[in-house]
Amino acid sequence: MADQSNPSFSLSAWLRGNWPILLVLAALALVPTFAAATDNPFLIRLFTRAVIFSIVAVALNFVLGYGGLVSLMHSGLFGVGAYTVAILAFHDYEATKFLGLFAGTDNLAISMPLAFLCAMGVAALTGIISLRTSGTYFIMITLAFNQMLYYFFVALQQYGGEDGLQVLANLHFADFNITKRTTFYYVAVGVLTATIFVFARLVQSRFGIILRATSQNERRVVALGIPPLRYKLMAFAISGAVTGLAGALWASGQAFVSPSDLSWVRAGDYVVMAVLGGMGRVWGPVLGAILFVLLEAYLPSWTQFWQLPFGIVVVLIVVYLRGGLVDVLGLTRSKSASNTEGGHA
Amino acid sequence: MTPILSVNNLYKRFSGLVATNDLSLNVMPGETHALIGPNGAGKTTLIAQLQGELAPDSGTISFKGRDITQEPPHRRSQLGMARSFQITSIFPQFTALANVSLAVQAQQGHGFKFWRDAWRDPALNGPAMEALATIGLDHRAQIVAEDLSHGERRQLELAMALAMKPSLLLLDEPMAGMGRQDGQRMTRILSGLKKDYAILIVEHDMDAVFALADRVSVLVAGSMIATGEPQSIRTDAAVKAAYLGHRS
Amino acid sequence: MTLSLFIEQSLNGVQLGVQLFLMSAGLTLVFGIMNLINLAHGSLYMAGAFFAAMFIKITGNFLLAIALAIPCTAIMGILMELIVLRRFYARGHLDQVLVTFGLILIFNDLVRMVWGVVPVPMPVPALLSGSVEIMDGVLYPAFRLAILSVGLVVALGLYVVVVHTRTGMWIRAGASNRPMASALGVDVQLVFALVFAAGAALAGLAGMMAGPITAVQVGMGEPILILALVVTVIGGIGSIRGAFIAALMIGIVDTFGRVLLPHALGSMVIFMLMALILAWRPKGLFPVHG
Amino acid sequence: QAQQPIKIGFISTMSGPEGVLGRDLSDGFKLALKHANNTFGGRPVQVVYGDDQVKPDVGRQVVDKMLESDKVQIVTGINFSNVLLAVLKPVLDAGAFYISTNAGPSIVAGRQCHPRFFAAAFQNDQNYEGMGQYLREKGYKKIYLMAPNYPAGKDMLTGVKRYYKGDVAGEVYTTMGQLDYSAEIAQIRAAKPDAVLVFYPGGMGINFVKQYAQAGLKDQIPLYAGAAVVDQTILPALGDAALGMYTGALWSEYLDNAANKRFAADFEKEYNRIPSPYAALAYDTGRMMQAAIDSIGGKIEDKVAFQKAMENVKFESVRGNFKFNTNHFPIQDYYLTKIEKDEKGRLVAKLQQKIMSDLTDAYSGDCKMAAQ
Amino acid sequence: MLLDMRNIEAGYGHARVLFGLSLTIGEGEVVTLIGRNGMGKTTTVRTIMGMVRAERGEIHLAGERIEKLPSHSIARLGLGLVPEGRQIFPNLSVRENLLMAGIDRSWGAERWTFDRVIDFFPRLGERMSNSGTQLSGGEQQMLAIGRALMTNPRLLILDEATEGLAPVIREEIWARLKALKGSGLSILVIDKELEALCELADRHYVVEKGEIAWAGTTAELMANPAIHETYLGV
Ligand SMILES: Nc1ncnc2c1ncn2[C@@H]1O[C@H](COP(=O)(O)OP(=O)(O)OP(=O)(O)O)[C@@H](O)[C@H]1O
Ligand SMILES: Nc1ncnc2c1ncn2[C@@H]1O[C@H](COP(=O)(O)OP(=O)(O)OP(=O)(O)O)[C@@H](O)[C@H]1O
Ligand SMILES: [Mg+2]
Ligand SMILES: [Mg+2]
Repeated sequence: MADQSNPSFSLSAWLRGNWPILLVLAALALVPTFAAATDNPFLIRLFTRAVIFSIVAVALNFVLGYGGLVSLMHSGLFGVGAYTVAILAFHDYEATKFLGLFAGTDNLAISMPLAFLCAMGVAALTGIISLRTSGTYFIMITLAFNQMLYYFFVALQQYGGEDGLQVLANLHFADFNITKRTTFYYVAVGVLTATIFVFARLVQSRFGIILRATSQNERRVVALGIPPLRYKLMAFAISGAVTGLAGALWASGQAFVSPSDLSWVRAGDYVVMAVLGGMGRVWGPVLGAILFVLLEAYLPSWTQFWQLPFGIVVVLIVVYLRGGLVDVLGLTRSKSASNTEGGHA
Repeated sequence: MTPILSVNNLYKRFSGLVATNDLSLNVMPGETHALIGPNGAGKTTLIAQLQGELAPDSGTISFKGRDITQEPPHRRSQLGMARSFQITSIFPQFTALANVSLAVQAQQGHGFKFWRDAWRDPALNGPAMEALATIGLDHRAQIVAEDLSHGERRQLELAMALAMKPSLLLLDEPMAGMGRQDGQRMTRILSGLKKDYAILIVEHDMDAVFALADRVSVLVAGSMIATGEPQSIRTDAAVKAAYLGHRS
Repeated sequence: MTLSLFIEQSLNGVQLGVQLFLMSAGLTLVFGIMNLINLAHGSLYMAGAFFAAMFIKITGNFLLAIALAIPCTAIMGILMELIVLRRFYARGHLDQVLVTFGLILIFNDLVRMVWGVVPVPMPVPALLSGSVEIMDGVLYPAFRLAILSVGLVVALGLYVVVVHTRTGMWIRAGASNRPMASALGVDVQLVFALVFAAGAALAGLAGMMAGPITAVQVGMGEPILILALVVTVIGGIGSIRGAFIAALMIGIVDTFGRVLLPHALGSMVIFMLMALILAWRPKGLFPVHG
Repeated sequence: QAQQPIKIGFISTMSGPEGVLGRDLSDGFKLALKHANNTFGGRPVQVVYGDDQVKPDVGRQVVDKMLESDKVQIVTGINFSNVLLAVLKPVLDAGAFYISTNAGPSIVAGRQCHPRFFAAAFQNDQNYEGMGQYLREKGYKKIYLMAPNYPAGKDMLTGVKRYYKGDVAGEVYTTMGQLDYSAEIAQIRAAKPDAVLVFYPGGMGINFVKQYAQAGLKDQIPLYAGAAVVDQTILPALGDAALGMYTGALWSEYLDNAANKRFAADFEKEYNRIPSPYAALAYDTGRMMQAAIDSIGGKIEDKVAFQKAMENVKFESVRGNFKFNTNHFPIQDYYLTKIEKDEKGRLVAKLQQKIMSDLTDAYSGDCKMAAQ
Repeated sequence: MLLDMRNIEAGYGHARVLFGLSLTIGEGEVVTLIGRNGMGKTTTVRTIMGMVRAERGEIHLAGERIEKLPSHSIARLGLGLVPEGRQIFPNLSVRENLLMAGIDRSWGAERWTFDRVIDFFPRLGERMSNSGTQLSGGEQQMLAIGRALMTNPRLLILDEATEGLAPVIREEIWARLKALKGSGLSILVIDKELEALCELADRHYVVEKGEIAWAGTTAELMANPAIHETYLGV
């Protein structure tokens, strides 16, 4: 996949420092086989959830771990993507027009890019305002925008309000039926792989470096002649767009969306996944998302008081693994190689 | 010859304190202009207004013949103005080399490149290494900036300003925190740069000031009380009393 | 809206604001001033209410119960600081968020184990159960007036301690540069532990005062935490004066927003206010330099 | 030869503030199993419990696991309509039955009714329809309605207005989970209605009723609630603030029938507390499943037979009078209760009178039940 | 002996900076640390203050072992630090920066009080309610010195304390330090103004790569130009 015209990004060099992601992706690819072997098709659904959350966590980490922007509106952006697909499908199913203007569609080849763009638009618009703040103020202003999006969708009675909206249309991607469980799972894993690769390159590009520099010392960036706002805005929009895409996948996979997908608690969960997994690596959040989803799914079946062990696991990880789960693998960026993403040192 | 930088009737007040008081100043191309004055006289405040971080209350600043009073800081840097900070301002988690590369990148002005690996880009690292070498910090290129000693960080600060290849360097106490040896070397480096750059330097190290400056201006309580050749300033009684003391 | 209704609603707004401040006071201390984001602050709030409810059941006396419950929450705070949070002052905000998120889960389940899932009773003390006629035909619950006065006292006390005492300076100095404060002879560890205990006690007190008018149940701390964070941020992190004014502002805007605006807007009004204020002043109303 | 167990997935809210609902629902259901010696139709019953955390997507995932890992045949237990709506499609698509212990959203009663969906408890509007009737009979000219802003809240108030025909002085929707109601209460005082009727389940009910009483309004303007608000899940916490309040009910522990007496007594013995309507309706659901499965000799794999058995189920309901309508929603009676203290000094909802008999829901006409 | 450091090894994380460094400061003595950038002067000072932990070696203050004590206890034993880079508390006003550090005690000499510090730096008096960040660089430096004096130390440690100060002020500070020395205060000073140091100090240590490369009295230093060339590059 490496870009031949540009020999200076070496995929093999990057992978030398990031090999565990290959194992993780390979393991993810084997899930359907394992599920079939153990006659437990639920595993595929569970991992579909983990993979979609991973995409969000990776996208969030781009602004969080590299841009220092703790966003609590990623669940809102996710919801924008999800509702875009669901509302278009709704109008297609009901054969009505959106705002009386244009017809809906059950073709994901149209609605997914739209979800991507809508989320990007919302991220960009809110970013113009929120990115003027920083630190905790940024956390809170994104929380505010998230709540506005949340109540916006709650207020849309036509689309089910608080009860949410079922996707009754048969979704398809152009001429392909991708909503079959295993196919859909591989699609999601494919999107995750592409997301990781794209962000891995982004963070090492000139653009990515400016973003990282801005998070360390914005004043100096300005003095160097770089206007930071537009870089942060671009990063936020990209992150939001990918999150919206994940939301679109979610709506197609679940065939159901509801405002609770936009709740700030879920936004907090994404942050937890990213930090838990490790923000020092582009793919670290994948580990966090998988662990999070597995704990959430299996702990409750062991004990009614499942939040207690969950909480203890989280606390222990933060206390003892400073770089998140990637720390277990000894892969926290060492100081002297901290700006190399492990590609070369 | 027209001045590269000209400041006219600049005013800046902080609640109850006039930090810049009807100040006018010219810097000629290729000139090294030193700005001295007691602590709290308003030197850093002036630099911040020139660079655009602070907005003046009134007055104008023009650079290369163009009124930049309203321009944002990044525009001024793009026009060729570079500043080094009195209180070290670097990117603590990047290596020394990466710090300087970023300055090179800013100067080249292609921030929206999303795909190329910038860490391996010789177009960035080459000039960056050069700037580090000029300052004498090349042997520490791969050290993360927060692990550098105070003096080394000061050197890095300067290397970043140089890497921007500016036409006007605003240096706020570049010698502060540098050891004697390094300070002297810095003086040599700066005098080597003199031909290519116009420099406005704020410095309390009088050896450096008198070795470098073509002209010296003295700022007291926000007002310019004297401007002139180094020699005439050194012997000015008012300046001695307000600033230099007896030893110098 | 008639004049007397307007006055009554304004009073409601102010009262809600002061109550919000009471909830935010501990957070302002620990997060605003000590710079530790403690999401489990809501858990301390919950613990305060549960302790007080328990002691009311045992002693039957509201004041006595509060006097017993405050030290209990303070001790809980100290233990939390000692065992876990102490290691996190020097860490980034994100690590703090994560660890205290874990603590929330732990505390919620512990409370569920001890007290069960059914909300527990917490009656208004008999002395304050009536209403006071504050003007012609306008009755106001006496307990709400009590909350109002406790909140004002706490606001004043906090202001004096933090802004005008040496301990206050030590807290702020320790928070901004811990090694330097230590090198000047301040036992930052001890000061912080005490401040944390005080923050916990204030959180608990807020929970106790809210108990008689709201449900004392598992998870009661989380919605409050969000409001308290909103207050702290609007006011400017670290500013007590800011937090107080922001709390009043939110109380009044929320009260009138709920009765005057269409519902879809009314539920968002606090968040719109916050977004507007931060868009206008990115560091809150009363930014603290630093 | 050992019989294959019948597998049931029981999912409701176990954690968080609403965990009390899941606890009562599952306790009631467990008591029904106990009374059935854990056998339905001669086969052992195996129940898998799950927690939806009031999040539709979590509920969805729990249900997927139950269907696909545990291979359950019946799903039940959900208390919130939005969670129910999120899981319904996968349950029914998988060929399993859904038998609701609690939520009964209107859409499933009407357009989207389904052969394998049964609402054993109620259609949401039913909780309030009787109250509308009562308020009308009582002769109130002007009432004030309040509910949280979500579809169930709207359903409830729709239910009231279907039977109450007088003036509505105010119809106020508040935010879910709202804590402070002083502003709304001041508005009520100013509007001077004859009566106030609210739908505030869970913690919101505690907040509202306490604050209403503290504002001194309780003695001036009577406060009513429909079924599923002021009950044993919050009464202990409410305390005297609730005394004297009238509330609607589809069931009361004071209903005089043998099944109910046995249930109320055994529940108190087993769990050491008075049962709530949640527990009672979940118990009823369990008993109903048992009766239906018994009648087909445990052959639940024959889905058509099981559906017919459910439609015509005969069992002794704790509600006394119970049968299914054509849309698989109940036809049942509606009662009025009053909050008083019992002989042990505990707050209870004492039965006052029957308000309506054979109450059906308003949506059955929209239901075109497809053949299976 | 007031302070006695023996064979100290210390560093940051895995990076060792000091390799068996030893030095002493006598009662009432003024001692300097000199050497090029990055050689370990500041690290030495931080180790004395307990801000960097000594991994090996001993530090004695007036006979008491202090290398394991927490910073604040060491400070309370009478060490006052003017740190490199000023380290003013930005969220405290000038007044508060001074007051927070005040320790009311005396080691024989006259006690420093808030008023005395303000007399010493009148400039600070004029900026009393400014917050730490609203000061000029030099004003911050004055504040850092004043703050250390407020602790009424018996050993004052100045790490580049004259950085960024105007020549007149520097001159005045050297004069004041001389007076303080006269009153019996011990001083450890790091500075680049060698002439001033030679006028003030009794003894000097040259730090090179974490070790003491040369030690001697002022007279010896003056008499040995080779030192300047090798270690200081003058
Ligand atoms: N943000 C501010 N608010 C209020 N006063 C300020 C602010 N910034 C600086 N000052 C004051 O303005 C005056 C000028 O400060 P400035 O930093 O320009 O001095 P300077 O000449 O650079 O001094 P030095 O040589 O000590 O660095 C000082 O007295 C300072 O206290
Ligand atoms: N916080 C730190 N983490 C890691 N290494 C550090 C740190 N601070 C300093 N160092 C390293 O320790 C060595 C000694 O630094 P130190 O600050 O003690 O030197 P110094 O003699 O005071 O120099 P200067 O004259 O520049 O202040 C340097 O190589 C520096 O890079
Ligand atoms: Mg300055
Ligand atoms: Mg140093």
